[in-house]
Amino acid sequence: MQDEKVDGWEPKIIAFLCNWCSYAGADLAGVGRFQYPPNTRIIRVPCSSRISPLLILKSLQRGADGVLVSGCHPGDCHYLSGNYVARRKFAILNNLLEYLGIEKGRVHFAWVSAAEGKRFAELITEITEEVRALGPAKELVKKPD
Amino acid sequence: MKNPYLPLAMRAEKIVIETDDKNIKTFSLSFLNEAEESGFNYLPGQFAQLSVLGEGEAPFGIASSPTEPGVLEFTVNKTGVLTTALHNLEEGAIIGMRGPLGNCFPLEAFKGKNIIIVGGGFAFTTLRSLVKYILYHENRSQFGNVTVIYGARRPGLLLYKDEFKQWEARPDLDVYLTVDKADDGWRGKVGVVPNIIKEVAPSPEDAYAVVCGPPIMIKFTLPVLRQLGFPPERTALSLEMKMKCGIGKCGRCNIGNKYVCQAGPVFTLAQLNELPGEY
Amino acid sequence: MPDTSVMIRDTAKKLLDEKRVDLIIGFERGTLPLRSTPCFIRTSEEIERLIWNATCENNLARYLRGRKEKVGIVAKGCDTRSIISLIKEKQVAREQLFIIGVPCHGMIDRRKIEARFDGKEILEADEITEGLILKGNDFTEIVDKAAFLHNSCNTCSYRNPIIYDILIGDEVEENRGIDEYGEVKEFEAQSADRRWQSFTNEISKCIRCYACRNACPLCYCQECFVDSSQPQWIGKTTNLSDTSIFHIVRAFHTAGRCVDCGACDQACPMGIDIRKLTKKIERDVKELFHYQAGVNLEDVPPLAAFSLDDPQQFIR
Amino acid sequence: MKEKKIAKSELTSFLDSLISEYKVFAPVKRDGFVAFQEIHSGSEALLDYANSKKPPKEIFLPQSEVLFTYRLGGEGLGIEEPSFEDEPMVIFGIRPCDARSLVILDNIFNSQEYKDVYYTNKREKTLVIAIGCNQPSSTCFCASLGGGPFSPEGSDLILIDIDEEYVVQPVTDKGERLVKKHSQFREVKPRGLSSMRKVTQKAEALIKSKVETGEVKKKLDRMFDDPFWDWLHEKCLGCAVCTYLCPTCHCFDIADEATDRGGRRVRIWDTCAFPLFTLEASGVNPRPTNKERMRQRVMHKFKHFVDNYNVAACVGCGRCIKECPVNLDIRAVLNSILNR
Repeated sequence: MQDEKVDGWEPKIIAFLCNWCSYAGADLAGVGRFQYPPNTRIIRVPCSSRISPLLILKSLQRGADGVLVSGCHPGDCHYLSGNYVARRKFAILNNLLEYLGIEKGRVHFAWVSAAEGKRFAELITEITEEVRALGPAKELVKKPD
Repeated sequence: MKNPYLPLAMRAEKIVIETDDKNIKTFSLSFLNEAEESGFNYLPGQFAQLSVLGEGEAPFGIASSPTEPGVLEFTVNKTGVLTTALHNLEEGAIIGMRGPLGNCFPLEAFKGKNIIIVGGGFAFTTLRSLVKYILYHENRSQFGNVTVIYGARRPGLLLYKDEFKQWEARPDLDVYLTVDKADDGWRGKVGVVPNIIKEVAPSPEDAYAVVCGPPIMIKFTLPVLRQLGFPPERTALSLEMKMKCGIGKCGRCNIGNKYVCQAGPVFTLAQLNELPGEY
Repeated sequence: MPDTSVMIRDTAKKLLDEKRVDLIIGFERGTLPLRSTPCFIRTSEEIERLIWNATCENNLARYLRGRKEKVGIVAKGCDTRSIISLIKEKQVAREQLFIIGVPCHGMIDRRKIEARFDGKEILEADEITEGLILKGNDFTEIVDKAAFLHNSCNTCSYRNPIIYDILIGDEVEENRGIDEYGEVKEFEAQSADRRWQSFTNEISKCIRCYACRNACPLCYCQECFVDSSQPQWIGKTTNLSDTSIFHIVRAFHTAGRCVDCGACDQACPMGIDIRKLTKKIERDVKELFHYQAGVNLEDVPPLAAFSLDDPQQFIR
Repeated sequence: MKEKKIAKSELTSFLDSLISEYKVFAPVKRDGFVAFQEIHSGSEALLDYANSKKPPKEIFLPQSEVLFTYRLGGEGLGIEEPSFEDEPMVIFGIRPCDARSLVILDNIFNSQEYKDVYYTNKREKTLVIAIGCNQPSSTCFCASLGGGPFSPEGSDLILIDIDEEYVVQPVTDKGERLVKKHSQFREVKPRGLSSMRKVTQKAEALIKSKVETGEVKKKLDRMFDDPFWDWLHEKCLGCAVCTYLCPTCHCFDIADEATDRGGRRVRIWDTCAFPLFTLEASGVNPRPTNKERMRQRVMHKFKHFVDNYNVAACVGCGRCIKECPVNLDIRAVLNSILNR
C-alpha cells in the first residue's frame, strides 16, 4: 500500500467489523443501496474483542490512513460480553494513542447493529471525510531507514 | 569481490509432491543464467540456502547429484515460514539459491569401501545425492558393495518412491525399505530402522556407514552400528542446525568450536565425540 | 535498631534451617560501587552474602515464575505489588512463597549520580543514614540520597510491603503530597506534534535488547509478539515505526498489571523513559476503571472484567 | 615508526582538514551519553570522555543493514546490491580496546573463504585514529586480554595526551602517511616523550582489574558439562545488553522485509541470549534455557574463539559490566571459572 502516488491521493481506511452486527450492517448498507465512499476495506472478524491493538497499529504502519473498529452495541454481543471487554481495551488504547500524539481521527470506534445499514453508510462517509481532512497517515507509517 | 549473501536466480521447473500427507515436495531447479551454472560445483552432502524473496531464506541439503547436470533438486518439508512459502509456489516460480555450502560426504575415504547408507523419514535428501553419485556409471567401480536401509513411519511417507523401485531392481546395490506401520500394499520390511540394521547386519569389514535421520532414529541407530563393529571413524552423520548466513559468520550453528555450516554438515562420529553434545 | 541486612540474614537462616523454604532470593553485594545484585541462596552457609541497602533496585518478583520449590523472597513494596499481580494471574501460588517484606526508602539511581559527577567515575560509595559518601580519583563528596532516587521511587506511594510473612524493621512513612502523575501531565500539556516528536526521540534510542521486557516481572508471555514469526507483527530492525509499535504494545500489555516498580526504566541501557507510557496507562486504568494493580489480592484485574457503564464517549 | 606531536590547539584544524577528505566519525555527546557519530566540524569532537555507550563496531556492522533490495515482476530475482561506494572514513578518538575489537572482528568478516563485502568494504576504507586512555575506568580489564590503555593494535595512529599536546604514534604505513601529510604534526622533543612514558605508566598502573584469561581457556576446555553452568545464569535476564553493547559480539540474523512489489533483505544484530537465536522451525532448540545460552556466550568468547583464531573475543572494555541490569559481571564469572 506504500507505493501509490501522493497526488490524487485518496484515503485508505481499514475497517474491522464484527461478524454478527457491524458486518451485517455493512451488508445491509449494500443491499439497501446506501451510497458511501469506496475508500474502506473491510476485514470481517468474529467479534470486536478479537481486535488486538496490534492489528490497528499494523494497519497504520503499513499505510492505512484510518482504521475503524466496529462491533455490536452494548448488550447485543453474540458472545454476550465480548464488546464490553473490548470497550475497556479500546478506551486505554484510544487514550494512549492520543497521548503519544497520533492525530485524533486516525482510529475510530463505533457500535453498528445489523439493522443499521443506513447508519453504517453515514458513518463511513463521515470517517472518510475526517481522514481525508487529516491527509495521508504520518506517524506510524514505516519508512525505509 | 564476490558478495556471498547474494542468491542466484533459479526457476522451479518441476515441483513434485513426495508424500501422501502432501507435506514434502521436491523442487527441481534450473539456473536462469548459464554462466552461474558452470560456476556451481558441488558434491553430495553439501547444502544451499533457498530464498523466497520477502519471506526469507533457509538451508536445504542438495538432493540431486552433480552427475546429473542441468538441475538442482531440493526436498522440502513444510514446517516454518520459508518452507510454507516454498510449498505455495507453482512451477515456473523464481527462487533464490546460494551455495554450495558446507562440506560433503567423505567421498575419498569411501573409495574402495562397502558403503552402508542409513536414512530415516524426510532425511534422505543428501543420501539420495550420494546414492546417485555412487551409482553413476563412471563412479560405480570406485566403491564396493552399497547397502541402503531407509525407513519411514508408514509407506506413504517414503520419499523418492520411483527411484527406489529402480534401485531395488539393480543388481549392484541392496535396498531395504522399512516402515514402522505397514498398509495393505506394503511388501517391504516392517520395523524401525535400527532393528532392520540389526537384521541385515552389514559387515563392518572395509565398510563405511552413513546415517541421516531424525534425532530419535540416530540415537538408536548409533549403538547398533557400534555393536556391529563400525568404528566412529567410519560412521558419518549429517547434522541440521538453525542457520542464517551459511558461511560461518552469523554465529548460531556452532557445536563447540565448529560451525556446522562450514566444518559440517557432515561429521564422522569420531569428530562428534570430540564436541559437546549440544545439538 | 539492628541492621536490616542482619535481620534479613537471621530470617533467611531460620527459614532454611527449619526447611520452610528451599531457596532464598535476595540481594548480595555487587561488583561495582552503588550496585547490588540478585542472589539465590540454598544453604545457610551462604547466608552472609545477603545484604540490604539503597541499591537493591531489582524487582526480584521477576525470578519467581516457573519454580517448583518453596521460595523465600526479599521484597520491597513494589516487589510485593508485583507478587500480588503474579498471584492473581496464577503465575505463582501464595502458599509457595515466604515473603520477607522490607520497607523501602527508595532506591538510588546511579545514572543520576553519574550525570551529577559528569563522567567522573565513582570508585567507592558508602551509605550513611541520610546520604552517600562518594569517592572518586580526586574527590570525596557527601550527597543526599533523596536527591538521587529513581523516578519510580520518587512517585511511589507503596514503600511498605503490602503482603508479607515477616516484616523486617519498622514501617516507613509513605511519600506524601507528591504529584504522582506530574510527568504525565507535563507531557500531556504539549501539543500533539511535540508529544509525538518527544516520544519518537526517546524510542529512537532503542537497541531492541529487550532488557525492559525481560526485567519486567509481568512480561512473561510464552511467545512475545515481537518474537512471533507467524504472523510476524513487526520487523526486526531498529526502524522507528517497528520500535515504536514494540514500545506502545508492550506498554499496553501492562495495562492494569504494571505496578510502576521502574524495572523497565532501570534496565534500559539507553535511558529510555519507558515510564512515560506505563504511568499514563496506570493513571487511565485508575481513572476509568478505579483499579490499581498489586494493592490487594481481591480486586479483579480490569481487563478481565467490565462494567455496564464503562466510559464510552470515544465510541460512536 | 617515529613519534610526532600535535598541539591540542591544532587538533580542531587537523580534524577539519580530515573532514574535507573523509567522512569522520568522532565521539560526541548525544541524549546524555557518548556516541560515535559523523561530525562536520572538528570542534564537535568530544575529547574528554571515558568511552562511548555503544561500541564503534556499528560503523562497520550496523545494527540494521540492507544486504540488498529487490523488485518483483521483472526477469529473475530483481535484486539490487547497495552501491559499496562508501567514502573513505576516519574513526577519530576510538579507544585502544575498541580498535583491537576491529582486528578481532576481521577474523570473522575478512576470513579467507568468504569475505563479508559489507564489512570489509567499509573497514578497508577507514583510518583508525585512537586516543590512549590516561584515565582507565575501574571496569577496564583490557590488560588481561592482550591489550592495554595504549595498545596500538587495530589503530593506524594513536594519540597520547600529555596535557597541552598529544604525542602521536603512527602504527601503520597509512598512519605514517597521514602524519606526513598534515602540517599540524611536528617533531616531538625528548621531554615530550618522557612525559608520554610517565603518562602511560601511570595509566597502566591504574588498571587494577585482572583476570588470567589464558587459564580460563584451559579450564573451559573441560567445563562444558560442569554443574557450574547450572547456577551461573540464575540471575541473568536473558536480554541483549551485554552482547549488543559488546565491541566484539557480531552474531546476526537475516530477515526479509516485504513491501508491495519489492522489499529488502536486512541483517540485524542478534544474540545468543535470545531463545529464538537457535530455535529451529521444527520447534527443536539445542539451547533451550538460559543455562545453555549463557554457557554459549562465555564459551564462544573465551574458548571457541581462542581455538579458532587464537584470541579471545573480548577486549576488556567493561561495557557489559557497567550496563548489565543485574550486575552479572563477566570478570566475576571468569574468576569463578578459575576457581573450579
